[in-house]
Amino acid sequence: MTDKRQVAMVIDLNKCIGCQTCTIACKTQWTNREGMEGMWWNTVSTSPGEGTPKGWEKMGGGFRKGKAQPGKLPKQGEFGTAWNFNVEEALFQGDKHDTLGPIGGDPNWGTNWDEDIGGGEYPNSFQFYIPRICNHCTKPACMEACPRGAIFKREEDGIVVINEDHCRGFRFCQEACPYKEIYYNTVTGTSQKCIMCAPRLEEGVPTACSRQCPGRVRFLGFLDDEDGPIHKLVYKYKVAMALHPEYETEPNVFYIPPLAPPSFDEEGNPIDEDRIPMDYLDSLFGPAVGPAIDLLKAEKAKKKAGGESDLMDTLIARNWLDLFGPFTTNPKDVAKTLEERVQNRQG
Amino acid sequence: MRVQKVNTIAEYTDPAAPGWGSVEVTEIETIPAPLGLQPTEYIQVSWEERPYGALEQASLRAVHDGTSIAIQMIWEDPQPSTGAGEGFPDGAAIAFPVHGEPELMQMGSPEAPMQFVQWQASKKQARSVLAKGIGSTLPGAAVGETATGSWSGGRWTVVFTRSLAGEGESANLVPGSNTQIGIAVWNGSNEERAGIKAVSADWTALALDR
Amino acid sequence: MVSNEPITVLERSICYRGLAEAYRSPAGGVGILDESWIPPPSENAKSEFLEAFAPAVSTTACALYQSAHSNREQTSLYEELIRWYDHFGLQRKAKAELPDHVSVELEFMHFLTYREHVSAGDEHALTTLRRAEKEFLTKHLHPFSVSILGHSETFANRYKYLCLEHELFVRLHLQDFGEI
Amino acid sequence: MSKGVSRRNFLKAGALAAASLAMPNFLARSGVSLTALAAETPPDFNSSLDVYRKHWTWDKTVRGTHMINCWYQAHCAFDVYVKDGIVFREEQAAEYKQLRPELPDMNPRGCQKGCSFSHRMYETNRIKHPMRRAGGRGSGKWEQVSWDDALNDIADKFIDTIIKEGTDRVIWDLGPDINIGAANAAQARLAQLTHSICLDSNSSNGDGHRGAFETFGNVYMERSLEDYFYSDVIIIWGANPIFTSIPNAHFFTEARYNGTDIVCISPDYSASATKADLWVPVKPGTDAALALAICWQIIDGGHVNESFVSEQSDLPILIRADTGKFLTGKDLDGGLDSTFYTAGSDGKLREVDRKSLELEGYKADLEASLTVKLADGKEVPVRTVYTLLKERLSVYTPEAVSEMCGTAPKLIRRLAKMVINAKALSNVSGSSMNKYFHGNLTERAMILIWVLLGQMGRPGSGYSAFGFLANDGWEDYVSGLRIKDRITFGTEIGLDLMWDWMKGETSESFFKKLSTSQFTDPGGNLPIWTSSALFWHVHGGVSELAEQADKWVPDLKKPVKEALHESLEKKWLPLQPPMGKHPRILFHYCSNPLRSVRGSQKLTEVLWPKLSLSVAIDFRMSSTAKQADYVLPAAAWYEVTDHKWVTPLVPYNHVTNKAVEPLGESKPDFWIFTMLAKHIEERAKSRGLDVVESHMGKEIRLANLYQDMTMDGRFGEDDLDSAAGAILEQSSNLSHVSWEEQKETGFVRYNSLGLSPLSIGNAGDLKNDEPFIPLTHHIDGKQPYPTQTRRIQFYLDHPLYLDHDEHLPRFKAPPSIGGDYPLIMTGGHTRWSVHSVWRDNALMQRLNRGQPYIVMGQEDAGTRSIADGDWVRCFNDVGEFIVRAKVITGAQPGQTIMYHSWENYQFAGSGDARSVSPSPINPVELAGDHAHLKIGMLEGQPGCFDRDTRIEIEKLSAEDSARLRQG
Repeated sequence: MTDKRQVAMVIDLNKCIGCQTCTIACKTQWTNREGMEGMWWNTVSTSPGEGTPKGWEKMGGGFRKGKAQPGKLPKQGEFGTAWNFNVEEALFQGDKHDTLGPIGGDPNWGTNWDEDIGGGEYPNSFQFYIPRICNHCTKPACMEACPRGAIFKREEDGIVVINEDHCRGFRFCQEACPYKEIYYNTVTGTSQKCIMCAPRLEEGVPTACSRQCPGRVRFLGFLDDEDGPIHKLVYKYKVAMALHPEYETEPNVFYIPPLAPPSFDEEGNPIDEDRIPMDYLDSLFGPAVGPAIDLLKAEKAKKKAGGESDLMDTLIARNWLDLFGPFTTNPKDVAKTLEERVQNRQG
Repeated sequence: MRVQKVNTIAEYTDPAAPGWGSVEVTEIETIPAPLGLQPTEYIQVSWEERPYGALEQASLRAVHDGTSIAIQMIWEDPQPSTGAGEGFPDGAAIAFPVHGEPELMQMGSPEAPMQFVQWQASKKQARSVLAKGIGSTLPGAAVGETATGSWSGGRWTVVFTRSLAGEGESANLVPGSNTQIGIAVWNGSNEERAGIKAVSADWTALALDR
Repeated sequence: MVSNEPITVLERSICYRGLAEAYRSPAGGVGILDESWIPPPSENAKSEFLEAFAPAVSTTACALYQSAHSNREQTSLYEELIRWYDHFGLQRKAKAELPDHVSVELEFMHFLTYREHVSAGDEHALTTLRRAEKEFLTKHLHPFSVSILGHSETFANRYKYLCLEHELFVRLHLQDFGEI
Repeated sequence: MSKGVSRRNFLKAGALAAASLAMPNFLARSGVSLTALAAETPPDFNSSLDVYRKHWTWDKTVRGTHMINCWYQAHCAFDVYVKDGIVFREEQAAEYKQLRPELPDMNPRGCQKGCSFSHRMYETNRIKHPMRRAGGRGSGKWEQVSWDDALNDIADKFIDTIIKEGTDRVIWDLGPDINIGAANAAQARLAQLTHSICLDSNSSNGDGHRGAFETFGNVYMERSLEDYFYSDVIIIWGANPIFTSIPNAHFFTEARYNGTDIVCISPDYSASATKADLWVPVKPGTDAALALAICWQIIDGGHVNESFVSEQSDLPILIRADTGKFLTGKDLDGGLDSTFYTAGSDGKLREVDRKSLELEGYKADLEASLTVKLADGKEVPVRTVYTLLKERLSVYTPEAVSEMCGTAPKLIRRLAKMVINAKALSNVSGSSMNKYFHGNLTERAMILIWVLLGQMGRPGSGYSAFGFLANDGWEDYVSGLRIKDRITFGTEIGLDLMWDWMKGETSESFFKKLSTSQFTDPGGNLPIWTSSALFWHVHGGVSELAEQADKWVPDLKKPVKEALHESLEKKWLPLQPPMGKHPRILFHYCSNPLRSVRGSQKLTEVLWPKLSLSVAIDFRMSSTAKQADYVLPAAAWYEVTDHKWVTPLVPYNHVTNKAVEPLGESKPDFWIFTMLAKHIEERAKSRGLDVVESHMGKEIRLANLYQDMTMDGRFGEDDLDSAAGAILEQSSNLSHVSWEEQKETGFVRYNSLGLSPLSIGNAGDLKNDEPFIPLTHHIDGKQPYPTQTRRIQFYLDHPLYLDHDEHLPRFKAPPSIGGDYPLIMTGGHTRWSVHSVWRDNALMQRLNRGQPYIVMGQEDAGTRSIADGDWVRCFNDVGEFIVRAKVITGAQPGQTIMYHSWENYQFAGSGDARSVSPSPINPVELAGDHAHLKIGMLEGQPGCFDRDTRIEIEKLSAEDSARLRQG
């Protein structure tokens, strides 16, 4: 019996630059087949903002005091439709005034519509980027909602996978997931979601979103690997914490909360009042976020004074491969073929 | 409910076939499938305050020609949903016991399974499904099942056909003998799917002419 | 030859070959397809071909790439088609036309139907090949042909008939499958 | 037997006889014949899902990169995944070595654009066949033509133009994406063999770093990314690296964790400001005031590094009180006017050593003030540059400066304290400063901070301006590989340069002269360059937009047009073809001027009518290609083998390998230029032409053009690979690794700066296993700077600078370019494209808003009742355009941001973002007859300015927006 292990990820919001390379890496790896045009299994949004799908934090799902909570079914438009463009007319056949733009008129929402809008007021506005993928929760609301048992959590790495042969497209899972990380494929009539790059992990290759991140933002590894960075950041230093722990699904993607430059008083002089309101961060990460930020600031000050800091050196990760725990293989060196498509073969 | 003998069911496969006019109608009452029986807590919790399965009854007619049976089912549905894109399709199903005394509300049991033929507005082919209890539906044995539906004037008319005899774990229908029939209807525009549906409270006796 | 028994598998395969050649170049398909079906090319065959199928040249032209007729991204459509050809042991040549060009998809059907012809008697092979033909026609070639036909209505040259007969031929083949 | 399909005469009689497999596009993967494959039992198949059983499979991976000018964030090694001749995915190679344990490595590099290039490569706007316009220019009607027809027609027009009007009527509009590899070596060879003119696009892009040029006599100074880790204060100033240096950004976020203070100075709370430890808001275009306030805190607080400034800068050098000019040997004793003086505390004069900065213990009196007797007997008081500077800076107190730039006095003092106490101070440089009219004054003031503190030439300490690092074999290849070693290179150019060489000039100043000579008379078989900004202003009519410049720029001494003509007449700035001689043929190569030039609406109105031929060479349709007569399909970057220049930030030569065949009939650029030479030779022979004289009297051998182009057949049109290899074998800084191995790994670190005029200015020891620090040859090696005083020079005694009171750094408020309107249209490079290459890519657009938008703050939107997403009209006295509004919290009141590089055809209606930017020439940039203020490669040319543009924005009613969007 393989002992139960959990692959986890830590995403450092102080290093994320919102460039969406993770989003494109995932798109070109997985969601480029029929019916998946509008799917982004990895997204990056600017907080504060509506995020994607639009207003997902108000769409319910997850658990309260152990009890399942009803959720709203997100629409394709709320995820952001995949606009097509009138390239043929505008570039090759157009008369002078054929403007190249989305077919179907002016869009008013898109996957990254509120990029860089932020919150608060100048000069004390605030914003940070937050990447999201399926959290492969320890208590997955999607798995418990599916009447056909078509979703299962793999023993060897805790990855939550939909078996598309069993899925009838009921989408109770899409409603029940409090993070709204599940998409519906209108062509195959099945629900589809992030599979934590299981075929890559099985070959020792990091996930596309973590390996291709130019900001070196994502730590990847097993939660129980004590000398790995994830265990240290989550349990020892407690600077990596779950997003919306109150949803009670015990997500396995953790976030290092964002620091920010000082805000200003009336005359424009810097004061040491949090530019990012602490109550806003509490609403995202819970009460643990305050002490985490204090620790980050203290450790940075230690380094500035010339001292040592294991926490800072871990977050810096001077040797890039230290980010990825046991997954350090370059995909090009993997066998020329990755066998089964995970979705419909397991279980 | 009586299944009239005819020489061939070929003329009855079209929902609007004139032949149906002279076939005896049986009304089968339907009630919302009980919330308590929904297989997962999430479904129960999210449909607690939401009305579903509001259909009161459906009218059925049935004929058989010794080799296969055709069943016409008509029910009220002001808003047809073909389930295009993200929508949920309207649907209907006709169930028969395979063997033993399957409890209709429990969708049968391992010892007493039941088989049903399902029609969905979003698909052309019908589906044969075997159920051995709630949440345990598996693809059923092929019984040459077909289903064609058409909507007009606020009503769906669907004609199911299947062979009388079925190999493997499928419900056998024998001319001249009695069996039972149960129905289910999904209203797509109310996002009804899986266990959220209108069902006949219990089996209705079904007598096949010789 | 005009007669009314049904078309043989081999004839169907050679028709696919003729259609593929007709879409490949102005003088294509001449040796195989009957004139009553598609009139022979006139002297300015090249400009007729460009007039019909080069969007950069005329506003009424119809692109011969499936990606221009579907909102699928090119790279994902190429990948899927390459997997189809790969599944049946075929590999693209270095200087081959793109995998979603109508002549390449017709050529693939020419190959599958030819394989069906040489597999006569092997029931398992026949059902597998027919199932693959049906799925490839349903998912790719037939909707693509219907879209080409739609564009070709405004054609003023001989290619109007090619698109008409091509769609009819593919539709008849699809109807032939009934239930397998 | 299938039923249903009745036999119709599909087939011709007898067609069945030839009933065999005919498959031109396929072969059997297993290598057997197709008929054999058909006979095998087929694999089982039940649904198309089976096709996906093997999800991720590929035949091969090839090392590739993207041959585009990502500049500060350039370049990244990729693995390109190929299956069946199609590229369907790429992923970063991420195999860069860590230099030292305490320094982060460079991995993985790459960005969202590079990771989706295979998607861009196959998009519908890809050009697959040579096309000729079939309607009027810009009508969008095209006809497909063969390569032969296109090249013959172009060759004929090329020859007609040379014979009738001269070789300087053929113009190569070279965009920022030229690779200084084999591709553009072929273009450069063709240009120098035909003496046609290459446009230096740096000036019209506004990337000239004028302030650094005026101060160092050279713009090239950039460190390697690892060196930032030794800074304890990094100032992000005039840049937004979180948007535009995606693969580099982790060095800054990791340095922040390492205890370094990151300071971001920008008008808006930008993406880079969110990663800073201190954000310093400042009014757009007023950064000079802030910099000078810091300088005053340094001087006033007694923090000046006196030994550094005395040794390295002109601060101790004496200025005549009467003329405001340097005291020269000529003044004192009829000697040279290039001899300058400092004075010791004993009042005795000392000549400034022109050959070395070494002072051997001599201590100049920074505040010397004495009277000297000139050769003509006049008694003249002289004072040091430092004294004059001190008086000038005393007004820049925090309180006074707060009025100018809006930054609070306490914040200015805190920033100054941080800068003064820094052990190793560095800056992240971008190129937005020199897109402001007075950008040169801003940069001179910023540099003054670093020089006053002596923060230069040490680990983590130094000022970064313009980054450029290129192989130095390119010039050799372009000139026909006849120049083996560097010294004989001198003799090729001309004796006066040799004499300088003998006189102990540094190699840097030698190559500065060489780079200037390429704008006047290159000789030595090198291409002739001319400043693109001058070209667009004079021949393109852009200068007409600046007629009312004197209304916008208060202290102009004469109308801009007049100053421009004076500079051309006095030959301060060379322009080819000269004013009055119309250009006839324009080749657009790696460039998109109709989209990028400020005031580009003038080009189609004034320049295009003069042209007999406009040829665009590109892999995609663009705003410029739409107006061309011919569009020639260039192969994309995974379809060619070549290499590309980088910057010292990432000092690795990057190589792209041909992964797949070029799509359709597209061809590598190398092929296109070599074939054009062949067609010109053939057409010349058939027209009985042999030798023609260029506008400079050089023999143009049209009848042997192809022979010369290919160096007697050694590098024919299909020899791109060996040509690229030959360039590296000639390079002193890249020949330490074989070309075969470089193609294999895809990247190799430079082992020295090399002698290219484009890199030598970095003046440091670049080693392939050490971080790189620029300017150490001056700081440690005591080599003189290539300036008038051979020092870092803050005093410019050129008449233009004295007339405009810019002889010393000062603050000038940003002029209201475009008219007196309340909002300032700042801008910046976008996260979503490098130049315009990805701007209309569907994947990038879906992660953006799909349409152009202008960013504005909540307050300005509120007062104009504009909501996020509304259609608005942006206008001033020069033009207008319509666009959607994006209302954000971080923009400063009064500031709008029009991010860069939307294509013209993406704008609704007729205008686009360039229509409101007249970009008048700054008169001081017209200087050219000065010891170091003269034109050179990528420097010393007038810039382009759009960030001071003033506009008003009004909400469009529904009917207006419908009407205007028809245009």
